[in-house]
Amino acid sequence: SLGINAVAQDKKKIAVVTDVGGRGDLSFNDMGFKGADEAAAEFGVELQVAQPASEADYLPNVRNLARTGDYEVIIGVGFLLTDAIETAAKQFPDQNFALIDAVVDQPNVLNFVFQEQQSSALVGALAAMTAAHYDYSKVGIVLGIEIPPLWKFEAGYRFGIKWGLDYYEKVTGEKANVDLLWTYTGTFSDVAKGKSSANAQISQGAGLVYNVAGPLGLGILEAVKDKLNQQGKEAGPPFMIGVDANQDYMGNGNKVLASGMKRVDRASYIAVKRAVEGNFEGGTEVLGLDDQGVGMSRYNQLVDFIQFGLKGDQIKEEDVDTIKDNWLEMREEIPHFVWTGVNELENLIVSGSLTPPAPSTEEEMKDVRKEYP
Amino acid sequence: MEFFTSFLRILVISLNAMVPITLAAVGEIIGERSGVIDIGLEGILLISAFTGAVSAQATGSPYVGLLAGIVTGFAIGALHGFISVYLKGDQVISGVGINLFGGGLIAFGLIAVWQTPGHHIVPASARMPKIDTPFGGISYITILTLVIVFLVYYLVSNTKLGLKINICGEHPRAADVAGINVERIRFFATVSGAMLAGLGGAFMSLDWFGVLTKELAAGRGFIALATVVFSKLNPLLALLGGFIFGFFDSLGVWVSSAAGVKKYIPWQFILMTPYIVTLLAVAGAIGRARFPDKLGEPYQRE
Amino acid sequence: MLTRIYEQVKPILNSFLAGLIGLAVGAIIMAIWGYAPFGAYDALFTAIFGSFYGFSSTLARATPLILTGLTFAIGVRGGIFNIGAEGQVFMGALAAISVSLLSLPSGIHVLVAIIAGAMAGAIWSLPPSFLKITRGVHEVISTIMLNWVALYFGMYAVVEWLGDPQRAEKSISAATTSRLPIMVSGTSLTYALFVSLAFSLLIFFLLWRTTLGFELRVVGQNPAAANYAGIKENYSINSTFILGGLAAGVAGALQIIGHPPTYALYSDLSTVRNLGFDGIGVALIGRNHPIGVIFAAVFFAGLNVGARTMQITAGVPLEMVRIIQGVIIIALAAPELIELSNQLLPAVRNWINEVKAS
Amino acid sequence: MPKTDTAEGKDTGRTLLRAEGISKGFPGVWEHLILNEIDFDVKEGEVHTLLGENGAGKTVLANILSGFYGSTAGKIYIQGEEVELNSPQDGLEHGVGMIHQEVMLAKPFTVAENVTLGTDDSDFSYPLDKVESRVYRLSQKYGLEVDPTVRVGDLSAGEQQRAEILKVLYHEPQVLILDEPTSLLTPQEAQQLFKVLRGMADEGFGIVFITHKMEEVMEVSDRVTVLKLGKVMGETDIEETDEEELTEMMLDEKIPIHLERKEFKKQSTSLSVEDIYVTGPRGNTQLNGVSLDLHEGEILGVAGVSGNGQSELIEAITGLREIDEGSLIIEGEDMTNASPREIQEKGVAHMPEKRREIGVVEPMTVGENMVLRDYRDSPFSWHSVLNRSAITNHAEEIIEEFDVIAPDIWKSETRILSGGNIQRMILGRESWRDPEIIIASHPTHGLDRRAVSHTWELFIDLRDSGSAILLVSEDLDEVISLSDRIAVMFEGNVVGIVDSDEADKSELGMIMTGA
Ligand SMILES: Nc1ncnc2c1ncn2[C@@H]1O[C@H](COP(=O)(O)OP(=O)(O)OP(=O)(O)O)[C@@H](O)[C@H]1O
Ligand SMILES: Nc1ncnc2c1ncn2[C@@H]1O[C@H](COP(=O)(O)OP(=O)(O)OP(=O)(O)O)[C@@H](O)[C@H]1O
Ligand SMILES: [Mg+2]
Ligand SMILES: [Mg+2]
Repeated sequence: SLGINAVAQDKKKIAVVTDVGGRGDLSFNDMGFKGADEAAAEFGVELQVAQPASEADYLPNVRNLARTGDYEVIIGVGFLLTDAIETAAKQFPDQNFALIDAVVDQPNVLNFVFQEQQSSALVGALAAMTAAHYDYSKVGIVLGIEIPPLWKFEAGYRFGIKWGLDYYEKVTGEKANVDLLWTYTGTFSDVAKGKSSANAQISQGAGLVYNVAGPLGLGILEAVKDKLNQQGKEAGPPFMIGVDANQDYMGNGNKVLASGMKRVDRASYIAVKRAVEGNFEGGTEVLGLDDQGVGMSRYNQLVDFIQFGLKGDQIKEEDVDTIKDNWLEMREEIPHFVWTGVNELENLIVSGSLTPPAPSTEEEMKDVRKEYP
Repeated sequence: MEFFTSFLRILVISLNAMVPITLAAVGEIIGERSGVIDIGLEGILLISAFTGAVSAQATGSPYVGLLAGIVTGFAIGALHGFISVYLKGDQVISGVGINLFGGGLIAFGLIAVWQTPGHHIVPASARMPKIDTPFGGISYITILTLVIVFLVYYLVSNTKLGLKINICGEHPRAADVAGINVERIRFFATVSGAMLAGLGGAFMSLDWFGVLTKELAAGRGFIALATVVFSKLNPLLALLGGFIFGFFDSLGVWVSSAAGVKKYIPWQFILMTPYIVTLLAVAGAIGRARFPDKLGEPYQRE
Repeated sequence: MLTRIYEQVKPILNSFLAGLIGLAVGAIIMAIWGYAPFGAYDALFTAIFGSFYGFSSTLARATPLILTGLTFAIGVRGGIFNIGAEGQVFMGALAAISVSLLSLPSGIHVLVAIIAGAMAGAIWSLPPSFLKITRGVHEVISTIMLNWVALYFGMYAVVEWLGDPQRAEKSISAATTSRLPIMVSGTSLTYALFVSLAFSLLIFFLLWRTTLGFELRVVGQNPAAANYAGIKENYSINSTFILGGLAAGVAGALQIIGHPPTYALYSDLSTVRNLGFDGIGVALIGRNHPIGVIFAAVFFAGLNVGARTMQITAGVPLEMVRIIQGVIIIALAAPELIELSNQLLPAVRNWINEVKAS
Repeated sequence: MPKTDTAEGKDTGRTLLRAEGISKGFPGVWEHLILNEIDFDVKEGEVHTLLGENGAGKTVLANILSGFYGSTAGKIYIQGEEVELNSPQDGLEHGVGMIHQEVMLAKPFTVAENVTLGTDDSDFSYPLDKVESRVYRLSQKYGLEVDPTVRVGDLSAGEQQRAEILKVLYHEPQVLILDEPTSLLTPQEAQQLFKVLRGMADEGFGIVFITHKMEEVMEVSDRVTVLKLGKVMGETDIEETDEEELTEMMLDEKIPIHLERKEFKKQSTSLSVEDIYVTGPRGNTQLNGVSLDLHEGEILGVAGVSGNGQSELIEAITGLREIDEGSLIIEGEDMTNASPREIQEKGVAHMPEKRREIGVVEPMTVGENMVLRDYRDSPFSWHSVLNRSAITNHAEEIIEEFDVIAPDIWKSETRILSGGNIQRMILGRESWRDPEIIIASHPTHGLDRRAVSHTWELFIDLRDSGSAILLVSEDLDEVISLSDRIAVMFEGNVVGIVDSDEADKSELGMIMTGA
């Protein structure tokens, strides 16, 4: 036995198991935690977080929690936990599990997958039009390690850029030449690589850089700040584009133009809610633009995530108003038609008349790269 | 022209990338010249990045943070020096332990202090200002590093103290009979070397990245060790080595960002280049390094 | 007589004392940040020794560490500071996955996978060996650099060559015929453990019962004497590298074919990362002896395994154990810890008395 | 500088340094004392020689007097005042300087740099030119010719020695201790050194001169103290004693040298060295066209002042050193630059001079060291697997036959064996096969009398049964009593070969010094 829980528990418990990126990545894992945390507060349950030090800890972490039988639901944040959840789900058929970003076909596992290509398409279109507006010749994307979930981001972004440029031409009558710079850094942890990649992209003419590498965004933001410093400016362009969470508040609110959000927090909230209310069932939920599972960041989420930033000690209370003002001002600067365009693209996708590519194999990804260079 | 400005930009990036490696390597050179090897550089970089960030944030002053990094280097250097110089312990083992300890402490500290297991952004008020150039910001620490390199070079090749350090590594008995306190010199060299590594660590969190992550050092401490071998214990060559590595590291990322290149060379292979170039440089140009005769051996009079 | 016994058990006492120092420093650090050290250690040790499940997990974790510990230990015996296990493990793992593409009967498939891993590890140990022998390039440089090259190469191979068509965050999983079965159901302990143990014994035999091992140790201890004894130094250096590479390669293979649930490499190679570096610590705690390495690996792994529970029950971040492991190794560096403490203790006692008196 | 009050005369000189009841033991290792209640003093203007065999404790005493070692018991007085010397620095500050047996100069640095090291200028000033000119002036004054701007590694042994003396003189000591300063010098250099020492004594220095060579004692001393196994055997003015008395004090007993041997008849040549040239690490010639033949059933002694190429010759013959020119023929086969293993396989045994450094692997067990060069062969290994019981038997035999004192074959590290026991072990290991050829370097160095005669008998037996033995030794008595012929080396060459029946010590000495 684990030699714990000798005391009778009056409070129900839930658990979040993160992947090796761990909490504090300001995106994926933090979002999983955020949703569970909010749900825990709302439903009066106790939240336990288990972090791994390495891949070898995934299964043991899940198993250790499941063995106690104390948890209403155990949420695995990230596809890296797929096999761990699957194995544990078979071993503990009475335990509820939720899995984010991957699918395990077990009756006691509720899976959540996201249509990241959709949100990426939106920020891609935004990036392309903004770049064209400010006369930049490039937009950039910095990615972590080359894995299929990242392909969806990359593909959606490429698709969005193309759509955005077409739209720009339609509205302004000018043909804009905006090319894509893309970098796989091979890491989700070496912030320096985020910075040097973004530095390289900005120097080569990129006006916006999309962060698809979790914490490397911190490095990207640094590169943006460096460039702004040089130009003696406070606010972008160049801009960073955030990912997963709403990262708009970072950099004082005027350096991250928007974030391609992926609401992992909603997924974990849903999982907890169902487990606590007793209507938990295995299956797969696909979250997309239509149900706000993904999307481009807007003002109300900014406010929400400022709280998150405060909690994580990333920003100070006294800066909150400045951040909000800066953010509004930053967005005002962008011509109205750009936002209209993004909204139009969103409607097209939601209605199903446009489908950004979501490659799942190397081959498919190659085709996407060919089609949207 | 385009090429030229790109080049200058890469250069500016490389100047940052060079700093922690060079500082750690030059510090190590002082220690190794005196006969003490410290392979715990990675650990020192990590711990001082952490203590530097904590102190800078607590006081709101990056300078206090840098000082804290240096003091951390001092403390760890003193521990390592005490074990290897006074207790005549095994220098390699101690260094390995320091690396492990450092990796644990920063990860633990992130959670303990900021409740974030992954990463912490150092607030702007606690970060070092930069010198702006059209090609990117240059850190004051970069300039300080250059100064330190030349000072250390001067120290080891042109001063009495340098001579003492060298002879303690080469022939400690000779130093001893000449009336030099071998243990004190070795301890001093170890500690001051570790202080430089400490500065390098604080530089990473307070200046270069402005961020603390548990893998912040990302192997730079080990690269510094390789640079020491590359340099044959010459601080100027260590600077060159640190720069070469920083340059190819930055260039690799740069090139892999350029459109088109990836069609021909996968990014993974581009990212290998700094390591391969360093290896080839050592194998082709540098060859066998000569270390002080008594490097790694504790000195015992009787 | 008593003194002789004392001399015999002194290394063990020293290691034990180092362990205590590690735990004490860990406790202090925990206390500083407001964690409860005793609760943490209670959870830690109950998790390691309190149950069959816990101990099985420990052995599972120890399995690859034994081998990477051996790589470093063999290096020390042969006079090489070989920190290349990290990269060699990657290569071994890749090779073991590659042979999953073949279809073979199960027993043979396992064997083929292990051999392929071993070969790959050994091959990756050749460049440092070659560079050292021909160009005098210090192995610290070459192994560090090649670790990185192997890392990026592995990332490439996992995506481009060995990618799982359904789940490209990882490579294809080892073919079921090439997997080592689970030994204790409900745990991750597989028969891989026996491969590790057998390999340790093999290395023990090789080092102390064969002429090759004899030569290797002579060269490691005293190259000049080796030359006098007619031993070919370069041959021996090369053997040292290769043996170490074999061990690390097998570790990589076992981490694929004997490591549930995934039996595959993630594309960031997290399945196998840090095993090589942890092996250095394991070797040092095990005093670079193949049998010592086994116990050290179990100890090292035990701390890691216990930490998982400590995190959940005592709320102490699991990184705490790295701190403890680090302090233990630092303490091991100080020779004659026991004697040192004997000398220090009276001093401390005197000091306390003085303080009291004043 | 010491006072040069020549009027006072040396016998009435003030006592500069006095040691009373000095005892010394080393922690852990030693149950007996290395020095036992030693009294010793040195006066202004005299050369006081410390005489004793290897291991008598001369160096340890000197180290204590100079502050390098601490003593377990005893007191040291300088100029009548009791002092505590905790470091060489203390010694120098009280005017005691020591020239050590091993070279205490860092080779990659110049003479002046080595000297500067000990001066108390600030750590950052670097008054090299000042030091250089001062060293130069000192060298002129005492006739110690050395260029202060040259790297120590590029100096000859004699020059290094002079540099050492200058380094110490720089501190203006009153007492100068020289530990076997002549061992690396050519006779001429030694003569020159004696002149310098006498001159310095006349100037008022107190000089402690350490040696185990009788001729030197008679030549240079005013007073002599004889040490044996850590005890003072006697102290006397040189005028009141003679060589014979001193020898008796120094040694246990007179060694009877009557070795029965078969008559030597020239048989086939086992080994021949033809016009060999060997270059040292800095391009200096170390062997300069050496030729010699070694025959079956012969002991060929090689005599010479150390540093004249004996070590290099042995290393060239055993494959440990590259031969630039010339050839090495073993049993009729050209073995020039063959590997040590190939040479060993031709039946050449080697008892090396540096026994701890290359003769054994100290951290390995006694058993393993017993087969260090034989482990490849049956019965010690079979298809690459070591046969422990065969090795155990073999080791036990050698231990038995050669009186090796070793606690345990498989548990004891060889490092804990005493020097003499290590040598016995090597003798046993290298001789058990009755090898065709034996290359022996200082085989009895550090052995006690009984072991010496045992070794000598062994060598004669081996010779009588047909082995060819090349014997290098500094001990002329040994060379003369064992050898059939004696080759004398000087400056990297064989300058003469004498039949041992016709050889006498003084004649050999003449040849050794190039006369
Ligand atoms: N540091 C030490 N630790 C242990 N034993 C030592 C140490 N130094 C010397 N000895 C031992 O003390 C004894 C006296 O040694 P010492 O060097 O004084 O001899 P010596 O008279 O100078 O002989 P030699 O003529 O060979 O120089 C020897 O048995 C030696 O092995
Ligand atoms: N490091 C050690 N640990 C344990 N015992 C040791 C160690 N070094 C020496 N001894 C033991 O101490 C004793 C004295 O050694 P030492 O070298 O002085 O012998 P010795 O008197 O010089 O004899 P020999 O004439 O054979 O050289 C020996 O019995 C040796 O085994
Ligand atoms: Mg001596
Ligand atoms: Mg002896």
